[in-house]
Parts: sequence; C-alpha cells; structure tokens
Amino acid sequence: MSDAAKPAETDITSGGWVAYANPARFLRLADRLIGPLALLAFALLAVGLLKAFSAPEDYQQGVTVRIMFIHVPFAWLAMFIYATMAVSALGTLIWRHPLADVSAKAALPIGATFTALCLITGALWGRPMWGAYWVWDARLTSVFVLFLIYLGLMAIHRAIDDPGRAARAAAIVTLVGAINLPIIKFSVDWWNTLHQPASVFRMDGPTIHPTLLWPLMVMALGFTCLFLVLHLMAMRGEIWNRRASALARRLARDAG
Amino acid sequence: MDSLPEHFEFVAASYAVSLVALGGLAAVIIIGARRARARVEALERGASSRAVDTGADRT
Amino acid sequence: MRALFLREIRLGLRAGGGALIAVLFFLSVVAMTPFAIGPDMKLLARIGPAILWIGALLASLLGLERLFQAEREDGSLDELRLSGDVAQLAFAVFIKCLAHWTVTGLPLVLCVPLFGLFLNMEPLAIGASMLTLAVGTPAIAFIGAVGAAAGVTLARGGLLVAVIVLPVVVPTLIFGIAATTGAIDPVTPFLAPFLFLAAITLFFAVIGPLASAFFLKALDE
Amino acid sequence: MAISGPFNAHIEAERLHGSRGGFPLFADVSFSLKPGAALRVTGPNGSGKSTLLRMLAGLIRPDAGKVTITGHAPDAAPGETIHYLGHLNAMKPQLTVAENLDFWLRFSGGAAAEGGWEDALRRVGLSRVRDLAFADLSAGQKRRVAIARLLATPRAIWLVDEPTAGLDAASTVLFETLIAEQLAQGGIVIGATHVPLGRDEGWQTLAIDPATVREPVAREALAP
Repeated sequence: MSDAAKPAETDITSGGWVAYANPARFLRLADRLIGPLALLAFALLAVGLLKAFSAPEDYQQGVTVRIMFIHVPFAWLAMFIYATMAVSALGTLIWRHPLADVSAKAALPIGATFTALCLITGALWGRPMWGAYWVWDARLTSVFVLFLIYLGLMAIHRAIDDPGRAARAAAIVTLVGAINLPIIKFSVDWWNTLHQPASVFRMDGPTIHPTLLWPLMVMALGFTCLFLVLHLMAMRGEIWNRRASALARRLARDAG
Repeated sequence: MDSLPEHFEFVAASYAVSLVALGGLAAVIIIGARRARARVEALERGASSRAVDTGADRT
Repeated sequence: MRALFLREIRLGLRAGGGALIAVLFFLSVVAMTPFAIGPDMKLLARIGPAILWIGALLASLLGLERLFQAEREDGSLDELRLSGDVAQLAFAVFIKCLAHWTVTGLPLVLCVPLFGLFLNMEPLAIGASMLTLAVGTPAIAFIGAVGAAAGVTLARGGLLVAVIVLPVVVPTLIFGIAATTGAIDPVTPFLAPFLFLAAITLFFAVIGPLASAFFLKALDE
Repeated sequence: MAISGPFNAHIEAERLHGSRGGFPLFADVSFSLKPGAALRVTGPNGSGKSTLLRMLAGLIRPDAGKVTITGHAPDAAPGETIHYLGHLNAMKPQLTVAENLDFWLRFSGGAAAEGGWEDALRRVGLSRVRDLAFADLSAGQKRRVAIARLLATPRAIWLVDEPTAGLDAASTVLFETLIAEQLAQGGIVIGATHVPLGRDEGWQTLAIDPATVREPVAREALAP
C-alpha cells in the first residue's frame, strides 16, 4: 500500500552532520564561485555602460533611451528570477530537496527588487516620453501583476514561521503563479487593445538597431551574473541561518 | 556639453535609484550571511563546551 | 460522490454556512459605491458591471479558507485522504468546490438583479452581469481550493488563499467585464471574451482540484 | 448482523522509522500480521503510538522503512482495506446521526454490510438517537456512532487509536466482542491503547519505548 519507502538521506549511525554533506558541498562550491562571478558581472556592466553611453542618441527619444539599457535587463531578470524560483518550487514539492527551499527563499527578495526597479525605471522613462509616470501599458501592467505575486510570496514567508511549511506554501503559490502568468499576459494584452489605442511609442522603439542591441545584451548578461552572485550569497546566508536554528534546537533538546 | 540634454534628470534618477537599490540589497544579503555565520560559530562553541561533559559528538 | 455534494450543500445551508456572509459582503460593497462616487445615476449605470464584478469576486473569496479546515477538525479529512488515489481525491475536491460555489457563489449571482437596481443598471446589463458572473466566479473557488488545501495546517491559511487567488482574479475580471460590456453595447465583441472567461474557469476547474488533491495526499501529519 | 467477511488481507511493516517535528519517536519497527492477527501498541503518552498507526494507514510518510498491505481486492484503494479510527470521530456535528452514517455508507462505496447502517447502529445500541444531531450526543455515544461506522462498511484491517476512550464498561465489553467478531472473520486489528482490548491470549504487543531510539534520523537536518 503506502510502500513509498523514502530512504533516509542520512546514515543513522554517524552524527547528524553528515546530513550537511549536500549543503556543505554547495557552500564550498559557492565560496569558490562568488569571487570570479562578481568580477565578471562588474566587468560586463562596465563594458555595457561604456558602450551604451557612447552609442548615438536615439533620434526620437533623445537621451532617455539610455534608461532602456537598465529597464529592459530588469524586466528580463524579473521574469528569469521567477523562472528559477518556479524550478526551485518543483524541487521543494516533488523531490523534497532541502536546497530547493533555500534557493527559492534566497531568490525572492532579489527578484522583488529587480521587478520594482523595472517598474520604477519604466515610470521614469514614461514620464518624458508619454508625459505620465504610470501608463497602463500592457507590458508594464503584466510586470506589475508579477510584482504583486512577489509581494504575496514575501508575505507568506513573513506570516509562516515554520521554514519547512513556509517553503512548501511559497512553492505552491510560485507554481500557480507560473501557470497563471501567460494567461495574465494574454488577458492584459487583450484588455489593453480593448481600452487604449496602440500606444504611440512602443517600449523598445520601432526596432532596436544593432548599435543599441549589442550593449543591451551585454548589460543583460552583466545583470544576470550580478543576480547569480547575489543569489549564491543569499543562499549561503540562508543555509547558515537554518543550520543555526537547527543547532539551537538540538542544543535545547540535548539540554534535556 | 553646454547644457545638460533634455530630460537628463530622468536618466540620472533611474540610474541612481537602481544603484541605491542594488547596493542596499547586496548589503542586506552580505550582512545577513555574516550574522548567520557568526551565530552558528557561537552555537558551535556553546555545543563544544557542553560536549565535554555530555559526551555529545561534535565533528 | 453525489452523496458528498448533497452533504456539503446541507452543511452549507445549516447553521454556520457561509452563504449569508458572502451575500452581505457583496451587498456592502455595492451599497458603499454610491456613497463613494456620488448619486450620479448615469455614472453608476456605466460602472455598474465593474462594481458587481469586483464585489462578487471578493465575496466569493470568503469562506474558502474553511473549505478543509472543518474537515480536519472533525477527522473526516483523514477519510477523504484515504478514500482513493489522487484522481479520486481530486474529484472529491472538485465536488466540494462546486458545492462551496453553489452555497456562496450562486446566491451572489442571484442577488445581482436586486443590486443592479441600486446601480441603476438596465435589464440587459443585469442579465449580462449575471451570466458572466455565473461563468466567472467558480474559477475563484477552484483555485482557492489549492490555497485552502495547502494552508489547512497553517494558522494563516486565509493569507495563502488570498495570495493564490490574486493572479487568477486579473484575467477573470478582465474577460468578465469585457464580456459584460460586449453584451451591452453591440459594437464591442461579446462571444470572444465570454469564451475566454469560460475557458479560464474550466482550466482552473481541472488544475485547482488536482493541485489540492496533490497537497492533501502529501499532507504529512 | 454478522460482519460480512471473510477477509484475507495481510499487513507488514519493515524497519519503520517515525519522527514528529524532527524528533525521533520509534526506529526499526517491524511486524507482519496475517488474517485473524491482533496487535496492541503500547507506550507512554506522546511516545508515537498514534504516529505509528497513522503511518500504517498511509496518512504519514515513514522516515525510513516500508508498510505493505497485500491481499485486498486488486483495484481497491487503501481506504477500502483499512478502517482508521483516530481520536476524532469523522462525523459532522450539525448533521444527524442518520445523515452522517448514511453519508459514510454511500461515500465509501465499499462493500456495505447487508443491513446497512441501521443494523450497525442497533449493534451499538443507539437506534433511538438516529435523528438527533451528532453534536447533541455525549462523548461515549459519539464514539459508539464512530464504531458503528466501522461495522456499516466492513473492511479487513482496523487501525483503532484508543477506541474505548470515553466508553462506559458495557460499551467497552461490546467493542471487545466486535473486535473478536472481526478477528473471527479473518480481519486484522491493530489498537493503540493503554488498557487491553479483550482477552489477552491472542494478542501480540508492541511496546514503543522512547529510550530505545538511537541517534536521531535527521530527515533533512536543514528542515525543522
């Protein structure tokens, strides 16, 4: 019947520390990776910015097109980070992998920050172009709903103190959100065409001519590396946090 | 450049906001990790001192 | 399974059922609007469907968190979890959601004609709102069940339901209002948004119960 | 009303490890029960009797080891082979006794005893209260209605968690005879109790003693 035997991941005889083998290996890997990755990120960003500001100004939008070089990567990262959280959510729910909880929880604040920055830079770009900070443009609206989901996830982690349950609850919301995002994107596009004539300025201009495209790619890559660095650092912190609380509980119990 | 190009303040503002936000985020993460690590080491010292008398193994 | 449906209906209507609370909440939302917007009848008529939709969607959230809580407290959740594999449990959850909607969602739809008068909506608008609400609100119950199932052991189950239902409200609201306005003025299309609305509800009618059953089965306590 | 049998289900536990909230409860629990066998699980409060029972029913996932149930009808779901009677009675307080029992009979759909729940209610001596709301019954009566549910839909294996809690002497004796009948039909009864459930000779006992548990099985030392 319920012969879903779950082999104990740890060897019973030795102390509990063996259970950390998996995360300990990750910690060593993270320590080695963070340094070079950080250098790569800053190098890419520096090159990207140089290229971005040396490229000719866009004839229509003037200097405000420079905002695109961070706004578009932020939008891309908002989606990319949510995707990594969705994969971690699968790891938590289906393979019950402890590192998956850690990865999802660590990526959450970073994703929320990038999404918020995407909205802020979008508004700052919209002001000179469309004369209004907030415009119910289809893409901005979808990113706004994504931001609401990020906030919902953070609320869950704040409301549920037991880390195991909070991770599972957040994983569920992440997956349901992931299923829903394409539907939201579609419905917002539909809603946008229904209520508003096609916006005059499309967000990324008629077509991005190569001189702008190349720095954009470099910037996007740079920010992605930055995310990886921050994510690894956040995961490391989360593992230390959980290890500390597990240790504290064990000490309490051994105290008898 | 004689005068700053039009709307320059928006470009500056968006870059400034991004820098501050990302800097703040990195700081929060780094400090959080350091504090957690310190807490673990403190607990380990606590455990090891008790280990002497209760014989609990500490690898 | 029919027995489960009948039992849930009987439970819903007996003491402690959620029907009345949802209707009162819906009434308060609709009654508040004129105070907020002013008694300008023409304006109220134009935003009538929107008020009905927002009120109904939020009202159908009420009581969802209790969907499995009562079961857990009196022990019948164990029986549900043992009653079969994930598919059978998913069907049972589907029945429970349907029963919950019949007890809380349907009364909302039936109140629309009365509330339509408050908002000075003509019959066509009221009819359209009723139809689209009847098709749209079940989606909230189906997806809310996932939050209810996952949060059954948590103190903050309600938060989980709200946060999970939030992204579903956006497309449902958009297509619901689009269909309603489509029904009212001949220019805008009616069928396309209406079919999308129905599609969303059916889509979550499958995803919701299956995900809930998955979490009830994996409930480890 | 005889419980319709005979049953030929077997239940086998292999090196089960159980824990609650990360703290170990029992380790290396193994047994194998064939039709007609009866096992009493004893141990101090909070020692994990209920956890073990819920694990056997499949409600809890074992940290290690396996529970295998064989011999039930090939396509039958676990629910159709096992009756799990926990501390709670699985009845709706607002509904009457008749409505509750009638619902469980229809919902489980498994083989219902030929007399339906009326006979089961009569066996536990509560025919008179059939139309009372379940909430209006005393604790003992509620327990007997829950036991009537076991009779109404006969299943091979009974997992009962302190079934006689709150029962008066007469009801306890009644429940013991029901257990004897279930065993006579080739059923299996596993009870977590402090007090013996009927004459002791046929019963095996399994004592869960927290002291015997070795170093904790940290399922995921990261998890709480």
